[in-house]
Amino acid sequence: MSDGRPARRASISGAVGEDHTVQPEEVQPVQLLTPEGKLAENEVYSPFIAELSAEKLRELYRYMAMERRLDAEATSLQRQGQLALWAPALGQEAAQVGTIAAIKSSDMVFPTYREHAMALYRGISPEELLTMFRATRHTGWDPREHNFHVYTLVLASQTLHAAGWAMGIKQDRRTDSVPRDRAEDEIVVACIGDGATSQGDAHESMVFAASYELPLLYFIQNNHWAISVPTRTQSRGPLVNRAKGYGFEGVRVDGNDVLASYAVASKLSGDIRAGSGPKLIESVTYRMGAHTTADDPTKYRSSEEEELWKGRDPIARYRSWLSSAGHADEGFFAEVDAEYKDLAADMRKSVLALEPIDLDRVFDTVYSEPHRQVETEKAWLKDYEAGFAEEQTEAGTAG
Amino acid sequence: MSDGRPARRASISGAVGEDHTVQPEEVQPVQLLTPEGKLAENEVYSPFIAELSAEKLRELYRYMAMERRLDAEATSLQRQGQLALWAPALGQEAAQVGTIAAIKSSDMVFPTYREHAMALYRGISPEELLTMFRATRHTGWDPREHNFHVYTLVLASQTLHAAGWAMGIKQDRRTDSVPRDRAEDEIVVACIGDGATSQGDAHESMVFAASYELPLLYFIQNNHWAISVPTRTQSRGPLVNRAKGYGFEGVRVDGNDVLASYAVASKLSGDIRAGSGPKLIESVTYRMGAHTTADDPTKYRSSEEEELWKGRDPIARYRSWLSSAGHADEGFFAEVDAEYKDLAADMRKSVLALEPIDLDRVFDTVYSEPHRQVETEKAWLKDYEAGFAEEQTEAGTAG
Amino acid sequence: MSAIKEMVMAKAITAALRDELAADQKTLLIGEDIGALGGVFRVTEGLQAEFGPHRVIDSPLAESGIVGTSIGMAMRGYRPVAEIQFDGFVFPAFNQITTQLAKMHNRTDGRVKVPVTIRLPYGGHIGSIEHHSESPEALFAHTAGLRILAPSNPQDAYWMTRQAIVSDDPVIILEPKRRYWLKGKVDLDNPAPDAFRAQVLREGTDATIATYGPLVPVALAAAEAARAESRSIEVVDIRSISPLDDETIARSAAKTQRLIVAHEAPTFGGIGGEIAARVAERAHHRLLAPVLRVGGFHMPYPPSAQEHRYLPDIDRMLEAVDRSFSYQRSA
Amino acid sequence: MSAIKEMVMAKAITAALRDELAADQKTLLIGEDIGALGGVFRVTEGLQAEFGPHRVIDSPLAESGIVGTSIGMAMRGYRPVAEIQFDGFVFPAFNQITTQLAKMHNRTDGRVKVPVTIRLPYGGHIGSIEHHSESPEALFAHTAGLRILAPSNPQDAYWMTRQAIVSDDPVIILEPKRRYWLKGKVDLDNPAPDAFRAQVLREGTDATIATYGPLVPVALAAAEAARAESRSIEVVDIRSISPLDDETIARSAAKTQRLIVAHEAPTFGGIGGEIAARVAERAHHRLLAPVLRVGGFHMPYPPSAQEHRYLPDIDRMLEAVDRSFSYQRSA
Ligand SMILES: Cc1ncc(C[n+]2csc(CCOP(=O)(O)OP(=O)(O)O)c2C)c(N)n1
Ligand SMILES: Cc1ncc(C[n+]2csc(CCOP(=O)(O)OP(=O)(O)O)c2C)c(N)n1
Ligand SMILES: [Mg+2]
Ligand SMILES: [Mg+2]
Repeated sequence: MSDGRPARRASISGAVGEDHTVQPEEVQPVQLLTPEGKLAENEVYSPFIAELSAEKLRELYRYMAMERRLDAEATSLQRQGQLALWAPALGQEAAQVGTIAAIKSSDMVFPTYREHAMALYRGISPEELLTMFRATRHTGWDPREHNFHVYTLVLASQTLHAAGWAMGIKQDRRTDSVPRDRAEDEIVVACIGDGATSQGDAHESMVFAASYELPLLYFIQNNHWAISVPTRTQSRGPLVNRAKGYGFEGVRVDGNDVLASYAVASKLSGDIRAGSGPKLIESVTYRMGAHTTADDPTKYRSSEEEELWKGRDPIARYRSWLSSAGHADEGFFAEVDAEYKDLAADMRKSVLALEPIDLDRVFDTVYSEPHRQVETEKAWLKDYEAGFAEEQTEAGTAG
Repeated sequence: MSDGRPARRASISGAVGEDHTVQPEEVQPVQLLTPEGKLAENEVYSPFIAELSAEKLRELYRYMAMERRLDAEATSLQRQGQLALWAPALGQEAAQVGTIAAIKSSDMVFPTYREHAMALYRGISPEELLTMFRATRHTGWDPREHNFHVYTLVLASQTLHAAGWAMGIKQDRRTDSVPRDRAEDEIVVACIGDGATSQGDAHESMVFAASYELPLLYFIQNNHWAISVPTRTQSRGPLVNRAKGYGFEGVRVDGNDVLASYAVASKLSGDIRAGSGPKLIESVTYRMGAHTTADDPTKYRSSEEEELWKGRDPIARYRSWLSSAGHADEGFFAEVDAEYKDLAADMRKSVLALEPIDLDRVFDTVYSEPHRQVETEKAWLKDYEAGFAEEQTEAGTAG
Repeated sequence: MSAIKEMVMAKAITAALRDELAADQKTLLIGEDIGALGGVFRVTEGLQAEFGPHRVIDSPLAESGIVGTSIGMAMRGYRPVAEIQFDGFVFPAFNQITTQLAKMHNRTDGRVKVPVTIRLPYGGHIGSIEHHSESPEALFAHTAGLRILAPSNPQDAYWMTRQAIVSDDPVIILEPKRRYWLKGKVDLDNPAPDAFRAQVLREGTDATIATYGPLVPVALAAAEAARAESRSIEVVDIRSISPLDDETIARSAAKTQRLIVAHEAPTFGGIGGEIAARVAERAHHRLLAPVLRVGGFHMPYPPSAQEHRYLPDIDRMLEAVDRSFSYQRSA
Repeated sequence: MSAIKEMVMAKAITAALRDELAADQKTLLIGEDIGALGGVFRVTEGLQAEFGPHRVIDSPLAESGIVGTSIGMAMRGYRPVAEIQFDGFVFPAFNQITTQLAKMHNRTDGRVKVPVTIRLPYGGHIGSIEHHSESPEALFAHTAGLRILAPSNPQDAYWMTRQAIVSDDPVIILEPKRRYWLKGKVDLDNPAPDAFRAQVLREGTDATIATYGPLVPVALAAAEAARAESRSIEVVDIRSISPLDDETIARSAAKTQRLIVAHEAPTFGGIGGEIAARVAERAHHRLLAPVLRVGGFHMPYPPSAQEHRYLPDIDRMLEAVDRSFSYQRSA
C-alpha cells in the first residue's frame, strides 16, 4: 500500500484539550452603532433603521432597560433564597430586543432559557418569567398566548420543534388553511446559544430547514461562553459559517448594537417571508454576568475580558446615541427608571406569592386522557396524605 | 411591533415533502480520467498519479474487480437463501479503492457497512466480510489486525469513534507514546454515506474534529441515494460544503474515477499528516445496484438514471485507460478474471461452511469480566437444553 | 352491516393509516423511505401517491429530526405519524421522545398537546442482521407521558393505529415485524376493545400466560400444546404496556393461581418485572407460585443464526409452566 | 497502616479520579466544564491544573460526542471517564451508550474492549429546576453490556470510582447529587467490599428495606424510627444495579420475610420491579407479604417546590413496612 504523498513528517501541534492558537477566520459583524454611540452608514441595513419612529426607538430602549432591571431583581431574589436559580441575560439585551422587535407578533419564537428580554417584549410578565426559576411550576406562561414557546433546557431540542412548526406553516399554506390569527407570510425564530450549536439536534434542524426550505430564522446568541467553555471549543471559525454548510445565508451582527440587531433581523426575516428559505444570524454579544447564580466566572475568565465588555455595554451605547440624536431626553430616562423601580417592587411581591403547583395537577397533566397508573397513584397519594392529616388531628387531640 | 421589511407578500413555493426545483449550487468534482478514459491534466492532483508505478495502477484495478466479483457472488448467495442480506457496493469500487490505496496500512479506517472494496484492500477475506451478512456472527474480522473497524449499522455512530481514535493519536504524540506499529503521522478515515450525513452524530464528530484539530479524513460516498431518498433531501447544496461550516477544507471528487479518488485522498491525507487538522472528501458516485437485496429500486428511480450511470461505470472507464495507456494488456485482464473465478468458488465454499457462533460465546462476551445475571442465565440455558437432550434420548430409547 | 375483511397485519396498518389520512387533513406521515418506496416493510405503500408528498413526507435520514419536527408539527395542530425504520434505530430519537415528547403536555401545564404517533416495527425472528430485531419497550414504558401499544393481530393493529392517531397523547405503537404477514379478520366498522385494556384470549384454569405482540400466537400454541398434557392454560393478551391493565392480568392470575409473563425483550429490567411485582401486590395470597418470566437473555440480540435459542418459544413457555407447578410441590 | 480520611462524597470522587489519573497515563477525563471550572459540582476541581488540559478535557457541548469519542479513545487504549453534567442531559448520548458502548465488546466477539466510565450525577432533592433531578438508571440497566453502580457513601464512592475506571467493561456510576456533601470516612488503603455486591448495612429481623444511592441514609433513618415502634428493620444497600446481587437481597428477604424496595425513580417500570420479581422467584414461600415498592410517581419529575411530596422519605418507607405487615393479618 502506498504511503500517500507528499511524505512530509508529522508536525501536528497541540494536543486535545489545549488552548490552540489558530485564530478563527474573522467575519466582520454588521454594526450600525459604534461603541462610542455614533451611527455608521450601511447600504443594506441602514434603511431599516431610517424608518423607525422615535417612539419605536424609545420602545427598544424601554425593553432593554426592563430586562436589566428584572435581571438585577431576580438575582437578588435568588440570593435571598427565593429562586432556585437565575440565569441572567445581562449584556444580551440589545441582541434580544433588536431581533424580536423586527418580527411580527404572530411569528412563533422558540427560545432556549435566557431570552428574558424577548419574553418581556412578548408581554410575558416578570412573575410568569420567574415561575420556572422559583421551581413552583416548570413553566409560567401560555405559549399560545404570546407566540413564545416555553423555555427548553435540553439544549438545541427546541430547534427541531421550530423546524416542525415551520413545516406546519408550509403545510397550512399548501392546504389554504392558514389560521386566522397568523400572517400569510409567517416565519419562525429558533433561538440557540453558541454552546448548544454543537448538539446534533441543531444540525438536524438545519438539515430539515434546508431540505424543506422552511421559513425559519436561526438566532444564535454567541455570548462567548457556554458556562466555562469558550466559543472556540465549539467552533474554530465563526458560527455564522455553519449556514454555508447547509447552503443558506448567515449574517454576523454586533449583538451589542440594538439597531444592527434590528436591521439584520428585519432584512433576513423579510427575505424569508419572501420565500428564501432559512437564514441564520450569529449575534456576537457577551454574557456579562455569571452563567447562572450557581456559577463562578472568576474560575475561568479574566477580569480584563469582563472589563473590556463592560465598555461595550449595549444599553449605555444605545442610550448615549438616543440622547445625542435627540430621540430621548433625560426626562424619558428618568421616567423609565421610575417605572422599573415600581415594576421591581411589584414583581417581588407577585413572585413571592407564587403558589407551588398542586401535585394533583401534575398527575392530571401527565396525559390528556385518563391513564390507569396515574389514577391509581393519585388516589393512593390522596389516601396516604389524608392518613397523615388524620394522624395529626389525632395527635392534636391526644396532645 | 414592527412587521419587518420589505413587506413583500409571501410567495414561498413548494410544500414540505415535494420535489423542489431549486438546484444545488454546483461544485465541479475533481476528475483526472474522463468518462471516455482519457487523462485530464490537473496541476494539483496529477502529480500524485504521475508517480504511480504500472504495478500499483494494476493493483487498483485488481481490487476493484475483486469487489465486483465478490458482490455478484454475494448477491447470488443471498438469492439462494444463504445470506440474510447483502448490500452491494456495485459502482462504488473506484471511490473506495482509490481512497484506501492513498493512505497507510497503519491508518485506522472506520467504515459504515458498504465499504467492501476497502475491506478487501485491507486483507479481510470474503468469508470474513460475509459473516455478518450470513448472520452467523455480528462481525467477521478482527479490527486490530486490519486497522479496519467492524461495520457499523447505526448510521454515523462510527464517525464519533473515529474522532475519539484521532484524539487518541494526538494524545499518543503528546505523551510520546505512539505505538510501535503506528506511523508518527497517523491519520484516521471516517466513512459515511450521503444519507447518514444528516445524523446528529456526523455533526458532533465534525465539531470535535474541528475543535481539537484532529488528524481525521471524512470520506463521504455520495452515491445519490439513501435507500429510496435522493441526496437532495439531505442537502440542497453539495455535501462538500458542510466542511466550510466547521472551518475546514472539503474537496469534491469524481468517485467513479479511481485516479482522481486516489489523488485527492493522497493530497488531503498528506495535508492532515502535515498538521492541517480535519479534511473532507465528497466522492460523487452512484449505487448501481439495489440498496440491499431486500430493496427494489424500480419503485423510486428511473431506468434512464440507471442507464446514465451504467455509462459511467468506474471499472470500464479505468480498464479502457489502463489498456490504452499501456499499463495492462489483455493477458492481465484475463488473468484477473480467472483469479476471481477461483475466488468466487472458494468464497462460496467457505461462506457455506461458516458456523453460527455458539450462544455460550455470546454470553461470554457481553462483559469482559464476570457478571452475575449472565452467569445465571448461561447456566440456566445449559440445564434447560440438556433437559431436552435427555428427553430426546429417553424418547429415542422408548421408541 | 359491517365490513369484515381478511388482511395481513401490515395491510391492516396501511388501511388504518389511509383511513385516518382521509378522515383528517391534519394527519401526516413522516419517516425514512415511506414515500415512493412505501417503507421498507411496504406498510405505507401507495399512500404518498394517494395523499401527496406533503402528507406522506420522506424525511432526511435523522431520527431525532423526525421526532423533533413531529413535535413541532403537533404543536401547530397536526397529527404526525412518524415511522422509525427499525427498533434498533430509535435510539438517536431517544432524547426527543423522552425529554420532549413525553413531557411537553405536563411541563406546559396541559397547554400544549403533542398528538404524535410513533410507529416502531420491532422484535426478532426475521433472520435479520444486528439492530433489526430488538424489543426496546421497557425503555419507553418507564417514562411517564408516553402510551405504548403492542397489537398482536390485524384487528388490533387496525384499531390501535387509529386510536393512537386520534389520541391527544403521544403513542408508541410496537409493530411486531414477524407478524406483519399474519392474516386475520378486520372488522372495519366495529372497533376492537379499548386499546388500553388487556384481553383474555383463551380461558383456562391451571395457569395464565400473559404476553403481547409477537408472542401472543406462541402463547396460544403453548396453551394448545399444554392441553395435550391436560393442563388448562389461560392466555392474556396484554395489548397495552402503558397504561398497563394490571387489573385484568391480576384477575386472571388470581383465578388460575399461576402466572407466566413472556416477552422477547431481555428479562432483566424488562416490563415483565413490573407486571410480576404488580400482580404479586394484588394477588399475593392467591398465587401458588411466584410470577415467572420468560424473556430474552441479558445479552445484545444475538446473530440471527442463533435467535431460535434466544427467543421465547412454546417450549420455554411450557418449561415455565412446569416450573410454576414445581413450586406447589415444594410448598 | 492505613490512611483513613474524613471526606464528603464529592471529594472522595475527586480523590479517586486523581489517584487513577496518577496511576495510569491512559486515564483521561472528558466532559463539559470539567476543566478550569472543575465541573458544576466541582468534582473535578483542580484536576486540570494538576494533570493538564490534554488529560482533563473540556469538550464541546454535545453528549453524544462525549460518549462517542470516549468509545473511540477507549478503542485506542485509553480509559476515558466521561462526565455527563446532569441526569436529564444524558439522553442525547443514549444512542451511543445503548447501541455502541454497551455492545462493542460483544459484537466484536470480545476483540474490542471499551473501558469507558460514565459519571452521572443523578437524583432529586436539590431544589433545582426541570431535568436536573432525574433517576434514569432503569433505562440503562435493561441494556446488557453496561455495569451500573450507585454509591451511597464516600467510602463506596471512592472505591467504586476506582474500580469502575480499572474495569475493562463500560460502567455508569450514578452519583447521588444530594449526597455530594455527605461526610464519611474513606479508607484509602483498604478497598470497600466488591463494588458489584450488595451489602447489609444494618441487621434486623422483621422486614428488609433494600435501596441504593441517595435513599440509603433515608432507609437507615427509617429503620431507626421503626425501632421506636419495636420493629427491627434490616437495611440492604444494593450498591450495584447491574449486575444485581439478588442473592444478598433475597437472603435478607428470606430471613426477615418481608421486603420493601425503594428508589427515587418512578416505580412503574423501575428497577424495583426487577428486584421484586427476582426475590419472589428465589424466596416466594418465605415471604409473608409481596415485595412492596416505594418510588417516584408515574409523572415527569415535578417542580421542586413539590419534590418533598414526590420523593420517597422515611414516612413513605414506613408506610410500606406497615402495608407489608397488613398482609400478614389478612393471610
Ligand atoms: C443537552 C444539555 N447538556 C447540558 C446542559 C447543561 N447546560 C445548561 S446551559 C449550558 C451552557 C449553554 O451554553 P450556550 O448554548 O452558549 O448558552 P448560554 O448559556 O451562553 O446562553 C450547559 C452546558 C443542558 N442544559 N442540556
Ligand atoms: C440510525 C439509522 N437509521 C436508519 C437506518 C436504516 N438504514 C440503513 S442504510 C440506510 C440508508 C443509508 O444511506 P446512505 O448513508 O446514503 O448510505 P448508502 O446506503 O447509500 O451507502 C438506512 C435509512 C440505520 N441503519 N441507522
Ligand atoms: Mg453561550
Ligand atoms: Mg447513499
